[in-house]
Amino acid sequence: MKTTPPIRGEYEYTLEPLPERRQVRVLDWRARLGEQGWLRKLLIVALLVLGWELIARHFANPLLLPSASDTLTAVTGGLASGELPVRVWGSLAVLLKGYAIGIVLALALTSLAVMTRFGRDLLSTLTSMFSPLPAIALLPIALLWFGLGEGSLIFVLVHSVLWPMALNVFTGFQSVSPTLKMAGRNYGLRGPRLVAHILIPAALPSIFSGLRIGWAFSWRTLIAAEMVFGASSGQGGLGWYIYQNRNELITDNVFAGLAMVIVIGLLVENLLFDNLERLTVRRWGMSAEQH
Amino acid sequence: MKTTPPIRGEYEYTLEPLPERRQVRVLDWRARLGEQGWLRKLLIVALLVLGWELIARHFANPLLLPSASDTLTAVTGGLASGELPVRVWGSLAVLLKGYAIGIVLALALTSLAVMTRFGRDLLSTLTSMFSPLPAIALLPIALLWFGLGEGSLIFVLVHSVLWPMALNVFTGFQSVSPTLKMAGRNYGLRGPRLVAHILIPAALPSIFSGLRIGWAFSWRTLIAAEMVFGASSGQGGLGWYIYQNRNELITDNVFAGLAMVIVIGLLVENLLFDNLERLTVRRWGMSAEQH
Amino acid sequence: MAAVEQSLPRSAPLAESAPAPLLRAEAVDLEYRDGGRQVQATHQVSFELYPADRFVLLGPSGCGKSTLLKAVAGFMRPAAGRIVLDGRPVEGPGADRIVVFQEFDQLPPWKTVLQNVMFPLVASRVLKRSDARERALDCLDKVGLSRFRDAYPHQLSGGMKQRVAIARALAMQPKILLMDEPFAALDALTRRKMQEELLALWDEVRFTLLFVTHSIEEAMVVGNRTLLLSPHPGRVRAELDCTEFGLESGGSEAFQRKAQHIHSLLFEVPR
Amino acid sequence: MAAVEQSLPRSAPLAESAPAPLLRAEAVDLEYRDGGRQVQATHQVSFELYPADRFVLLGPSGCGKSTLLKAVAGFMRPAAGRIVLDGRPVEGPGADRIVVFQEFDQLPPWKTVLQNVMFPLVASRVLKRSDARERALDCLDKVGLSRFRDAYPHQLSGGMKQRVAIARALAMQPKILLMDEPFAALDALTRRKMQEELLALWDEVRFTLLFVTHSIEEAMVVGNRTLLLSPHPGRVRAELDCTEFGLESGGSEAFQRKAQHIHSLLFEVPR
Amino acid sequence: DERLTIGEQFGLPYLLFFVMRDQGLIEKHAADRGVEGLEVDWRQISGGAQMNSALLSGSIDIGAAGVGPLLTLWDRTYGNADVRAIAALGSAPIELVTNQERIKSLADFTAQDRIAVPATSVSVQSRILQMAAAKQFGEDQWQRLEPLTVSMSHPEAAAAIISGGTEITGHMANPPFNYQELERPNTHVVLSSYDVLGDNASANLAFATKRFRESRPEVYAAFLDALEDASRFIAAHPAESAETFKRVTGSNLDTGFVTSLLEKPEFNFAITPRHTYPLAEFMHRVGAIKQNPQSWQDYFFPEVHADGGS
Ligand SMILES: Nc1ncnc2c1ncn2[C@@H]1O[C@H](COP(=O)(O)OP(=O)(O)OP(=O)(O)O)[C@@H](O)[C@H]1O
Ligand SMILES: Nc1ncnc2c1ncn2[C@@H]1O[C@H](COP(=O)(O)OP(=O)(O)OP(=O)(O)O)[C@@H](O)[C@H]1O
Ligand SMILES: O=[N+]([O-])[O-]
Ligand SMILES: [Mg+2]
Ligand SMILES: [Mg+2]
Repeated sequence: MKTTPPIRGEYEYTLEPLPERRQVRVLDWRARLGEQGWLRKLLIVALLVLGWELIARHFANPLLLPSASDTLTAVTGGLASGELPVRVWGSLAVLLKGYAIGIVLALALTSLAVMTRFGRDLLSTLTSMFSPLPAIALLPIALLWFGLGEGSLIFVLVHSVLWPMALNVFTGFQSVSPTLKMAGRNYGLRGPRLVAHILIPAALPSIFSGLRIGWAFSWRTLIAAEMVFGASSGQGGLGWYIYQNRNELITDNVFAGLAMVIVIGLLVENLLFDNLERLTVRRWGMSAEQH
Repeated sequence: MKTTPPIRGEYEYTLEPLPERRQVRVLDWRARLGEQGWLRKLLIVALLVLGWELIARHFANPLLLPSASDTLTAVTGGLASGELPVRVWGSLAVLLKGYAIGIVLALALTSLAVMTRFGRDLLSTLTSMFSPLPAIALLPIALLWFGLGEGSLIFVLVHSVLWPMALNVFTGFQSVSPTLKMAGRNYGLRGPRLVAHILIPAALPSIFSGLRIGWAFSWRTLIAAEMVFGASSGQGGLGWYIYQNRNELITDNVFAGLAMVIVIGLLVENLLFDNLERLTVRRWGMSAEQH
Repeated sequence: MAAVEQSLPRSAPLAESAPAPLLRAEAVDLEYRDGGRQVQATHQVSFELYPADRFVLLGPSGCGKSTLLKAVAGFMRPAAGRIVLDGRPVEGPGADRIVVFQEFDQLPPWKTVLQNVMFPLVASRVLKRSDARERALDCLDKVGLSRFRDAYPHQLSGGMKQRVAIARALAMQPKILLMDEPFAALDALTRRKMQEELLALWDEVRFTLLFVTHSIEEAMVVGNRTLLLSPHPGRVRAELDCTEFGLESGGSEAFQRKAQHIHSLLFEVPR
Repeated sequence: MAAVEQSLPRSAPLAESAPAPLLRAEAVDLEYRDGGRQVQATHQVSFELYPADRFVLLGPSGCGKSTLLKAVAGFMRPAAGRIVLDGRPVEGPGADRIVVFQEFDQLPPWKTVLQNVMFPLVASRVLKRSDARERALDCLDKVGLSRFRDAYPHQLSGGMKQRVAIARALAMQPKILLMDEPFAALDALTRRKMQEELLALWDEVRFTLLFVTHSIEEAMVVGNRTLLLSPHPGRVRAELDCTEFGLESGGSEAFQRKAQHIHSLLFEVPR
Repeated sequence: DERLTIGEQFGLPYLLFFVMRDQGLIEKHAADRGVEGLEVDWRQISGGAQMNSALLSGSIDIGAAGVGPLLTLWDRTYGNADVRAIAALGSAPIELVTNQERIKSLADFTAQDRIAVPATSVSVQSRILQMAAAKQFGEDQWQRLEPLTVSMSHPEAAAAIISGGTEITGHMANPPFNYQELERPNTHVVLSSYDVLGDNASANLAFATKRFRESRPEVYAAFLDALEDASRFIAAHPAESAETFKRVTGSNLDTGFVTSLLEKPEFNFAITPRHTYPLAEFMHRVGAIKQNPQSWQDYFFPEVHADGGS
């Protein structure tokens, strides 16, 4: 026998107007704090530091791997003496220049790539050729063109930011919904204006991951490169600081320098990138807040 | 006076059936070859090589920057003597291991990150902490845990692949259309099956750009790291070859080694990644072929 | 909230032989949280689905129909009230309630039309691959897309995509089928054909259908029961019986009268 | 291809006073190329739009309506034939032909509803920002979304998104307006309201409208002229005049007869 | 204003430079020779290969590195850029330090042992090891220890030797790493470069291109004068020199430790080249350099030829 739904009576309601304020409500501050996740991340950092301490104690080899507590002492000392802040600032100033130039170049190259077929081939070829090259490959060119010093450092930094950034931005551009692109072109946007008004905002999630990767690799590169291009007369940044202390077997300070890199990374991630994302792609529903 | 369209007569047609074959037609081989772009890319490479030759002749400093032709001679020599192939293979074997492990770890970490809130915080914290750390920061750990040789090399390689890959994969996961995710969950897919059947294919464009970046950075890292962990004398890969020749100021060979990296990069890009994209995201309309 | 014109009280007992409801929405509030904002989509919505019901949600744009469907499907939890399926509160999505979404991007773009239709059959392990293929081909035929079985979704028109989604859902023959304006993108004839296929399949399998539409006529033709929702945020305005109407009753006078009544219920400003 | 039942020959000269056509499609073939495949969407489609025409494309799902619209908008080039606008072949998109797309993802998600409506006005430099804002608010009011002006697209229902797209297009007051099933996601009342707004604006501004729909009734109400297309690949089946019908003629007998005639033209299998 | 750019390397072996910089010796001697307002730009550069690049690119006028790198550079630039050494920068032993009681001589290294050198085969540390092997095991056995060598920078190797726990059991250590290692119990020297090359063999050299020397003779001479001054100063004032080192480099090393090093007889800052030729000869013999230097004077500029170097 086939199932048949029962026949029920009908009903109708007359609806009272709902009080307006019910419909949009602001979450209370505690719920919002819970969303921030600062505490959870701090917990993870604390666990990692604990793990480090245990591993260091296990190997008991402070010259190779100082403990977290020793490193903390060294950081405190370095900060108090004013040396670490100076070094950090020395590196950061160069890094930001290289980072900015790399980003601008990446945007220019990818814009060319979405606008013309030649640009696309150029981007793809340049990226696949240069992106796997280590910085030492660039050394001769850097030295011949820029000599020792900041120019060369920036050149190498740009190399480390440009390619991953360009790859990510271009992937983002290519994934933009065709309808959205057509809408933009429909309003007469073409070339750079289409890129600026449609492609870049639509590709923001990929652009952010490019910015993050570029940021990370520019630090790696800078620290390695500062040892090569050195510093003139005792200046030099965090990379030089690490190199010098490594040479003097003051491993605590080496790790203090590295700890600064980590701390800066955490700050930039949580204060800058996370908030940028919150204010943009998450707010716009372009990136899932949760699954 | 308001515009009024003219009133026209009506008409109707009786339509003959169209011959079926008209509706789907295969492009001829020439049109398809034109789409490949091999020739255009070769042209760009040729132009770059020409530029290199000119710059090298301008500076006329072969110990620092040998010309393209000198490098070509060195490459031919190295290939003929069998040394370059051996070095390349030595590097490639290690690189592929590190690359593969890095990718698997990245997928595992990002899968955890889309599935749980803790995973998300963990990924974000680990990435922002470790990603900017240069390989020398890992040196002590690598030495203590893995000793000299391949183990340490792979450890450092994983470090260079894991973070950018994880960032890109996670960005890809987060950009997957909510409707698509709901469709997958609707069919009972959860956890790893949802990741495998929905998130990974949907995030392929980002995953590919992660694979490309990881590939590039693993080369950079390997070449730098071989100089540090460079297996006991006589063995070692391309990085070692470059390092040694650089120490001996045989710059032709240094550039020959770098040229091998570029050639491998071009091959992998054009034979592997490009075709992978063509067979997947482009075919599926997930990534614009042109603007 | 005063109930008037109620021809039968909400809680009136049904005949003894009547089955228990399969699904109950009990005073359901649905809300979206978004950054610091909170948008209420439905307010105190209650209804009951009995086995083999063809239950239609009808209401103006933005009144919360899709949201209700997502809640029944298990993608959202009520902010207040609850949704009970077979005696247990809905905890999450499951292959017992197959959804046809309103959006065009519900088809994995990396699967061909055929693979798309086979996908849930295989993923939820309902059929093995070869049987799934056969069932999928059959359903594709019903929605008129056999010729496009090897095409990828991005090569289809909007209406074709929706038909694939319909075929995919029909192929699953789920206990409960949730459809969100499935025919909105279809021309009159195709829409008619789809309605026929849906009702024929229902007649055969007797699944329970929860159907969202914005067409009063479609609601009456497809459904045996229609829930009318007020504008944003959605509240229950009325629940009407449409058992008597079917595919053939389009022009009848009773049909027109009822349609007119529904129209006025839906769109006259409540005082 | 034999022309029969042609009440007036295609090429019959119009009255002397008649203006020149604004847009002509001349035996247009449209094709998609995709990897090695090539799919023909339309075959030899010709039609003419005169200034202030409300020209409707009507045809079954997948017959190439959207593709034709995209070609007129300048996003696709004909594989054969040509499309001539104001005496010049269409070379690419432009703000003189504003499109409402069929897809729900045509709104930049990073702009609020209000910014979305202002966007083309500002981008194409039609109005300055403050005037654009005023115009946009006005149009949002017309589509009933004033309350949602600060919401982002992802916070809207499907029908609401489409209404934003409609408001955005109306705000531009373009010379030619191209609309692809703009009302498909809307409920009866909202749809009716949108039709009224569209026709009122037309009456005021006298833009030229190219309108895709799958509803025969909508075609007759909105359009003065309807092109009927055959199933895939789309060919011209007929072109009919609907000048006499308007918003109020829904029930009339002439209306019903014509609708019936269109239905049979569209859906009877051609021999 | 005229400008002189000098590349210096890291650490105590380059103390002469730090003293010259600290006391403005080059500027002073340049002024004496009529070059007013010479600006000296000191660039810290890590490692021989980087130093080579810097010199070849013209980024620096004068560089400094070990004898090994100079010989390579001389060989490769022979007949074009013509890089040669200006003077020695002092002597210090490179010592093979082990942390294994059982290892008394080169013969005691087993297949399980590993010897750290900055760069296998090609670094000066490797060359010295090769020379020692040839001496001990026979001419044709010069590569006998090669399989045991691994590339590792001095700091890592020193840390490994001092703390143990890794495969590294030997380190061809430059100062001050050898001294730091030897401060620990259970470490001892197996081999000194002085045993191989001769006592007080020069470790590091300053060098420049022929073109620099010929186009700027006054500056060149001022540099050499300053070197001499600095050399004398260090010999006379080890403690003050240690202070200078700390002041100029910002080093964190203990002043007492640095002073104690400077007071060691085998650690001196004589600018006359000593026992460089054996290395040159060996490098030619094994094919590391193609030119065959007839004497040490072939790779030094003439100004120091008369000083009885070797
Ligand atoms: N992701 C979201 N975030 C915030 N608000 C949302 C979201 N989705 C929908 N809304 C809001 O919830 C309400 C109900 O939306 P819903 O999609 O359920 O409407 P609907 O009845 O399906 O409308 P339509 O017929 O237009 O599809 C709307 O007011 C909408 O603005
Ligand atoms: N991007 C594409 N690539 C390949 N083929 C396509 C593409 N888009 C559409 N087609 C094909 O072109 C034909 C016409 O599609 P179109 O979108 O114009 O149809 P439509 O008339 O708008 O249909 P609907 O009413 O369903 O929206 C269809 O057969 C479709 O398969
Ligand atoms: O200078 N070194 O060869 O160590
Ligand atoms: Mg909806
Ligand atoms: Mg369409």
